[in-house]
Amino acid sequence: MTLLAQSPMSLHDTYAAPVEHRFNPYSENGGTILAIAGADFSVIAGDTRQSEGYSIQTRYARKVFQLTDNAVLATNGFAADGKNFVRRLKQSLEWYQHNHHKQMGLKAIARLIQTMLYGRRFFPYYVYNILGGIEEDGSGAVYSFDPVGSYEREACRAAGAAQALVQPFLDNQIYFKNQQPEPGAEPFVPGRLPLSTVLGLVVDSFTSATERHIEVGDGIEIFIVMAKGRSPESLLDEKLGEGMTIEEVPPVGEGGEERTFLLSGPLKRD
Amino acid sequence: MWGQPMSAYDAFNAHASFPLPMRSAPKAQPVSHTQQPVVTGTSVLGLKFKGGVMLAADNLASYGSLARFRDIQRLHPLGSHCVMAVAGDMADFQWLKRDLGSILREEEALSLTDNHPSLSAANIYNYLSIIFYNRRSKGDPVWNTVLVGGWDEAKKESFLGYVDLLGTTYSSPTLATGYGAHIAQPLLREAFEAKAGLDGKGELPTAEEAEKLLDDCMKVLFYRDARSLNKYQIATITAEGVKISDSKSAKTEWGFAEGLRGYGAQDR
Amino acid sequence: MTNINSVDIKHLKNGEVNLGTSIMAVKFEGGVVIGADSRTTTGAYIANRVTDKLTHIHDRVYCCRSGSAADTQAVADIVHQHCQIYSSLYGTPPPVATVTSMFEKLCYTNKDQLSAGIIVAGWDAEAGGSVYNIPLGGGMFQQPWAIGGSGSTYVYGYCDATYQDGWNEEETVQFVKNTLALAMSRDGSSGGCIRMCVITKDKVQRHFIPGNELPRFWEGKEVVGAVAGVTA
Amino acid sequence: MSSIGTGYDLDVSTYSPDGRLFQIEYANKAVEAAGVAIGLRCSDGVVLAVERMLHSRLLVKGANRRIQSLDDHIGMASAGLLADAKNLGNRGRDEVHNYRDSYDSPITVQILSDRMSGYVQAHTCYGSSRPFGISTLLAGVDNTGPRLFCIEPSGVYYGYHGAAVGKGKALAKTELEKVLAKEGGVTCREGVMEVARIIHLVHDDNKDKEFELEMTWVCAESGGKHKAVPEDLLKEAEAAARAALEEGMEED
Amino acid sequence: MTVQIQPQEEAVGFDFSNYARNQFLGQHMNGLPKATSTGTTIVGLKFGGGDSGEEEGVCLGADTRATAGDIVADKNCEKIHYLTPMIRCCGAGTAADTEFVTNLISSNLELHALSQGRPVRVVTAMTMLKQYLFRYQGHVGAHLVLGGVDSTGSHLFTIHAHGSTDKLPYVTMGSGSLAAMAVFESAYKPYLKREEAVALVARAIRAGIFNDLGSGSNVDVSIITKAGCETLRNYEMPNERGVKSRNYKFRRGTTAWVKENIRSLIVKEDVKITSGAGKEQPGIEPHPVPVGAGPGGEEGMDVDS
Amino acid sequence: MEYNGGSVVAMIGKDCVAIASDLRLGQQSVGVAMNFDKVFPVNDKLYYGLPGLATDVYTLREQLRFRVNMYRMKEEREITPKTFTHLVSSTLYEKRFGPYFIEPVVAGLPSPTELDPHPKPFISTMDTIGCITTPKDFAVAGTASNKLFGVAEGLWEPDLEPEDLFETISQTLLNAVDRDALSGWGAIVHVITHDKVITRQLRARMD
Repeated sequence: MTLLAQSPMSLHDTYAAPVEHRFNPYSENGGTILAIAGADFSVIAGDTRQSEGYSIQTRYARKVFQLTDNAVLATNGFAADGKNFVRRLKQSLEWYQHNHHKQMGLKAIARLIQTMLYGRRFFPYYVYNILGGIEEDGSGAVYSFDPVGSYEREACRAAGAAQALVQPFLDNQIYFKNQQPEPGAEPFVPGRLPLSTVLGLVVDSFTSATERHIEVGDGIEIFIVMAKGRSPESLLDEKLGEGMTIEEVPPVGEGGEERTFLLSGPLKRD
Repeated sequence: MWGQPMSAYDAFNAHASFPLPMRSAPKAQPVSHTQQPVVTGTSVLGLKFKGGVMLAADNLASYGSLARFRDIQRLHPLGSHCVMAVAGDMADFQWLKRDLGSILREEEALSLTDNHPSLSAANIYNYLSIIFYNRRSKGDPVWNTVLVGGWDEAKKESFLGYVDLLGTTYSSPTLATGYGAHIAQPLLREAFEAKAGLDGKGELPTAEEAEKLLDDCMKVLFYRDARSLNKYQIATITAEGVKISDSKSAKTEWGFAEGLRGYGAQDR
Repeated sequence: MTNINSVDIKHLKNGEVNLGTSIMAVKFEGGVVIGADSRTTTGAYIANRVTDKLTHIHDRVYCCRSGSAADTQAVADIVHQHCQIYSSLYGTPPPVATVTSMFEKLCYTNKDQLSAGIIVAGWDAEAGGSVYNIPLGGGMFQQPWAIGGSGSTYVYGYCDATYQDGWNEEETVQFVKNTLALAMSRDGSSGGCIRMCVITKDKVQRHFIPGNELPRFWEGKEVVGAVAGVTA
Repeated sequence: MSSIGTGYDLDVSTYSPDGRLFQIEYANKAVEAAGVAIGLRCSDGVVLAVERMLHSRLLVKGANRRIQSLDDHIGMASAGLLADAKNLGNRGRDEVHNYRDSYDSPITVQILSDRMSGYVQAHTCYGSSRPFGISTLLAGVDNTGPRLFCIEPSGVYYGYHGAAVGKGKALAKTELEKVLAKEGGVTCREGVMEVARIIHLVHDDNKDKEFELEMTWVCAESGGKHKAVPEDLLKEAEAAARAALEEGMEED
Repeated sequence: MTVQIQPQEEAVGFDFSNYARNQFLGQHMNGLPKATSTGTTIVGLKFGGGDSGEEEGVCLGADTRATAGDIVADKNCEKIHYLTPMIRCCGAGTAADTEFVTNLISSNLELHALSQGRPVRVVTAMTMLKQYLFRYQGHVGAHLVLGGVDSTGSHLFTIHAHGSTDKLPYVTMGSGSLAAMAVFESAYKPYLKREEAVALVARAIRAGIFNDLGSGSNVDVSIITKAGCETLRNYEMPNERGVKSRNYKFRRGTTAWVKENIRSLIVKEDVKITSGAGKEQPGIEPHPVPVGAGPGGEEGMDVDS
Repeated sequence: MEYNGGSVVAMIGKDCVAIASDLRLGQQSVGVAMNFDKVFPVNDKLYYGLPGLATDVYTLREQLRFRVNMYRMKEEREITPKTFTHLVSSTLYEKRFGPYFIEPVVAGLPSPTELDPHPKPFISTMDTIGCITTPKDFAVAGTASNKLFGVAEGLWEPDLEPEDLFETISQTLLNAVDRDALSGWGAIVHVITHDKVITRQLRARMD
């Protein structure tokens, strides 16, 4: 008789070639980001968990960064690349301000990001970027990028670990995809939802992603950039969710025109 | 004016001391770098407490599974208010010590004439993260994971940061590398959150509590990590400066196992 | 430097539990002393820090296991069963040599699928105390003393230099204890506490040395601390 | 200066017929015009001091220091062109770094002096370069004990028990000799008092502007590191120096 | 002497018929589909006896998250499996394997108990499990914590997928085992009281839930003593989802559809009152009986017809 | 799984369940057919969907039809959703080391019995080797499963009436498959209530 009933071992190749210890310069640190544009505001959000494998590295690592008074960048993917990319980008923006005595416009920042990303075409920054802010014409805008710099202006975008979970939900709730308009309703224009609706959707997107994606959770940070002239009253009056706090982010430049707010709150920690 | 036979610099370059030697020039064949660490240290831990921060590391440098050097200090003071705790390749650790030492010495030397503030833990941490990220981008990583702990006298608050061979960085009130991230971190977080609350805004653990917690974690790591040693040190960084303890051992418990027999039905 | 461990890690199946191990058996006048550390690892994680690697096979026969935990347990269980059959069929306890041959047969015929290094030791009426070593390939070697497992590579020199014929029980126990402590302090895959067992005609006596009471040898210099910003 | 106008002083690579390098001598003049710098090798360490002229009332107090650190345990004081001193200091720190990089141990004051003097000398060999307009005191405590060296503009360097360069160095040297004549030498604390006194003594109140006394030391009290002399000790030394001066005047 | 090795051949077995095909497909697509795994924290702890003054017993614990890759496949699954009335088994690893292995062994134990006429021992369950798993050389990916009480006392084992077992007073398994073990190593004492044991087990599971991404949701606990087994399903629920900020009920008619087919399940039969076969009755409409309704009716619906 | 593409979702409502699938049959990235229904009835109030490798869809469907019919003949009663789930599960686990590339979804309304006069609506799903999950809200499977999880987690609300459930499951499926290259090309929804089964073919993007 034999020791083993059958030998599935011979089927599986357990004695594969010796493990080669090649240095892998990339890692994947989980988390999710999204941004939604409104008529005169833009909302950019990210969770605060940074993980590797099955471990939570930290429950609070920022993924969303204020660049100028009217631009906020969310970055996701390999955290070290993200941090260094943002650092380089901020340096460029500072040089621009010194050279031109004004902050770079949103559109120009978007192109700058593309250039910087494509510059590393053959050793890419492993980061997914979403840029949100106010255009020079005062409208809210969202630009999304792939790791090597392909970009596009959109009304909303999700990226990161739970992109697959969040994006179709936003398609449905922001673009009203697959929904028949109510009889006699106005024709639908994307990117015109009221702020309260958008904030509700952002929070629900993240709580849903937290439920179903293991790498999403711990905390949420929502940046809201408001065009000049828009009153923040509606935001400050907003009934915040449980544990949510809101604060105004001080301007990078001289300020006084666009205003940026940071809404932060807890997410599940399991 | 006739041509100079050699430049002023070359003339006095008997021991090629200047300019400082750079990394090897590009070669015909691809440069191969260290592809794995050799003599290694296992996990290190860090924890913020009321008035400072503590780091812990054992004294072992392993060579594969061989416990090769059992008297290695892996906590390294950097200036008066900063310590780094290093896991991973010990050769790279020694290089780091030299490199940071020269930076600090240079800063120290200049501080007499320029009277500028010395490097803070945050400065050193940032410097390390840039070194690590740049080296990983060259495909020649520094095979270390480093915790930097420090006290910022200006802000009156403690500093604790993590950086690894990929240049990945993060901060948290409790940190641990390697097996420590799996074994010690749950205990550290649990105890920290119990005291300071989930948001960490409450009262931080006291120095005594912090040290006891680290002792406990080092004990558990010794129980469960096959590359660890029950001989470790704790560094405490407060406003007063840096204090690195003598090596000590945790009290371990084995008595419950005396009556255990076999792995199944055996009872003899 | 091809092999740090005597047990080749690649030989183990992925994720398998490994008895990194230092094991030992020494013969003396009237019996044998067997001993082992208590560490079981998966990778560098210690899955069990108080393992009992001294496995009862029959009244006066034990084995020390090293290699894959699953393989050695399966083999030991099977031999244990055969020994029970043997003793009930023939009315006498199986001699150590017979038990060893059962181990040898299993280990040799299945050597491609097993990673098991086993030391069999015990006492029987014909031979008195005897020690057999069955290393990885399934060979069988009778020895006055045997060491095995990954930790053993670090203490061959010590054993060669120290071992003498004609020791009594107490001296033999001391030798086993010291050897294992030395192996455990150098081999990361060995550690925990020391379990020993003295097998003679009259008794099977267990000895247990807890991890905090192991014999201590040179462990490197004391590391002293420093205060306030000393850049060494 | 009989040589002026002979044409042999136009560049440093030309000797005069009597074997002199006028440019180097001119450099020495630059040194002599500067505030005095004094180094004293004591039994347990070294002390450096400079008389820092305040050529304008608008200058920030305590700034524009003339003593630099080269390594943890080595300091450098100079008399002459401050800009040249800064350059030489940078070179010194590079040498220190280079030495430690190669040998992983701190450089000795002797070796550093040798390397720096080579650099200074190299600036005396080419027509295109100007010799350093400074005399430099290098002081430190290394594994051979307290050491003090002085590098001249020509690149030559000597070891000293006490050294003074700059304006009034002659008087300072005489005073130093008296101090060093003491049986068993002086300790650093005593040295600080003495050197402060000498600087005040040398300073010509009538001719010169106001000055600040700048002092550093390397001794057990500074942890074997090159550090500024503690504030209180410096004040004490200055007070004592002034008192001694008054006393001296009365005697006169 | 022929050494008989295998106690028995298992009558049932797996069907490898698709194996070669799947390997081929796997090479031509991006890998084979991943099975649901229970990333999992599972633990076991012996308590009672000694100076505790309480009956000795075993306490088992598990989280309730099942994952498929990085997606949570089940937020509240049960990982403490029934083996016999006095034996429970926590499973980690490939979810289907733990489920089926414990089911199979549970059946065999039941048969064993019937044939022996007495409750089975925990070691019997352990031996059956380890022999089964050893036979499949780790390919049946079940990592188990086995605990129970029998005539010889309380017992606790771990069984690894390759078939090795450990006997210990406190054990953990799964991806969160390190976190849970850290809790045990720092707080375990022999002879805990039942209440303390349950609290410690819950704390160990929480360590897994909050530190290991493979574990999550709720804490399940089982306590087995001579008196019987008490299972506390969802003993702690530290991760309930809050209320959503918006309601997502759609207006009816939001979705456009092109074809509809309503199959009524109400079998109607109108009884037509006649005074004679086939005679028309004034005022009564004839109703056809629906075709294809009910069991055995028309199979499927052809949407294209 | 990725060879032919396709996705299925099931949801629980108030005294009703719904199950829906896309209609695409592909050969990797190439679409082949747009009438490949993946949802089949077992009996009046029990449906199941088989997203996965098309050849296994047929094989498994036939095998299940055989086994359900055998069950029906032996037991002389209709199979309940729960029993059917276990039947599917063990059928899959038989091929543990050479699995069918199918992740079945089951949705059914159990009929009232004496023991259980008010049975709850039942849905379940399995992985390729038969690990059962029985959610209280929704079950998803197929190439768009991640997307379905995300949308369903956002859109699903408790206690939806059949018509509302139809809207929710339809919106969930349509928006999820629109973001999946391997699913789509039409969709079909079955809403099962106690007195009728509403089957609707949806208007959907055909790209």
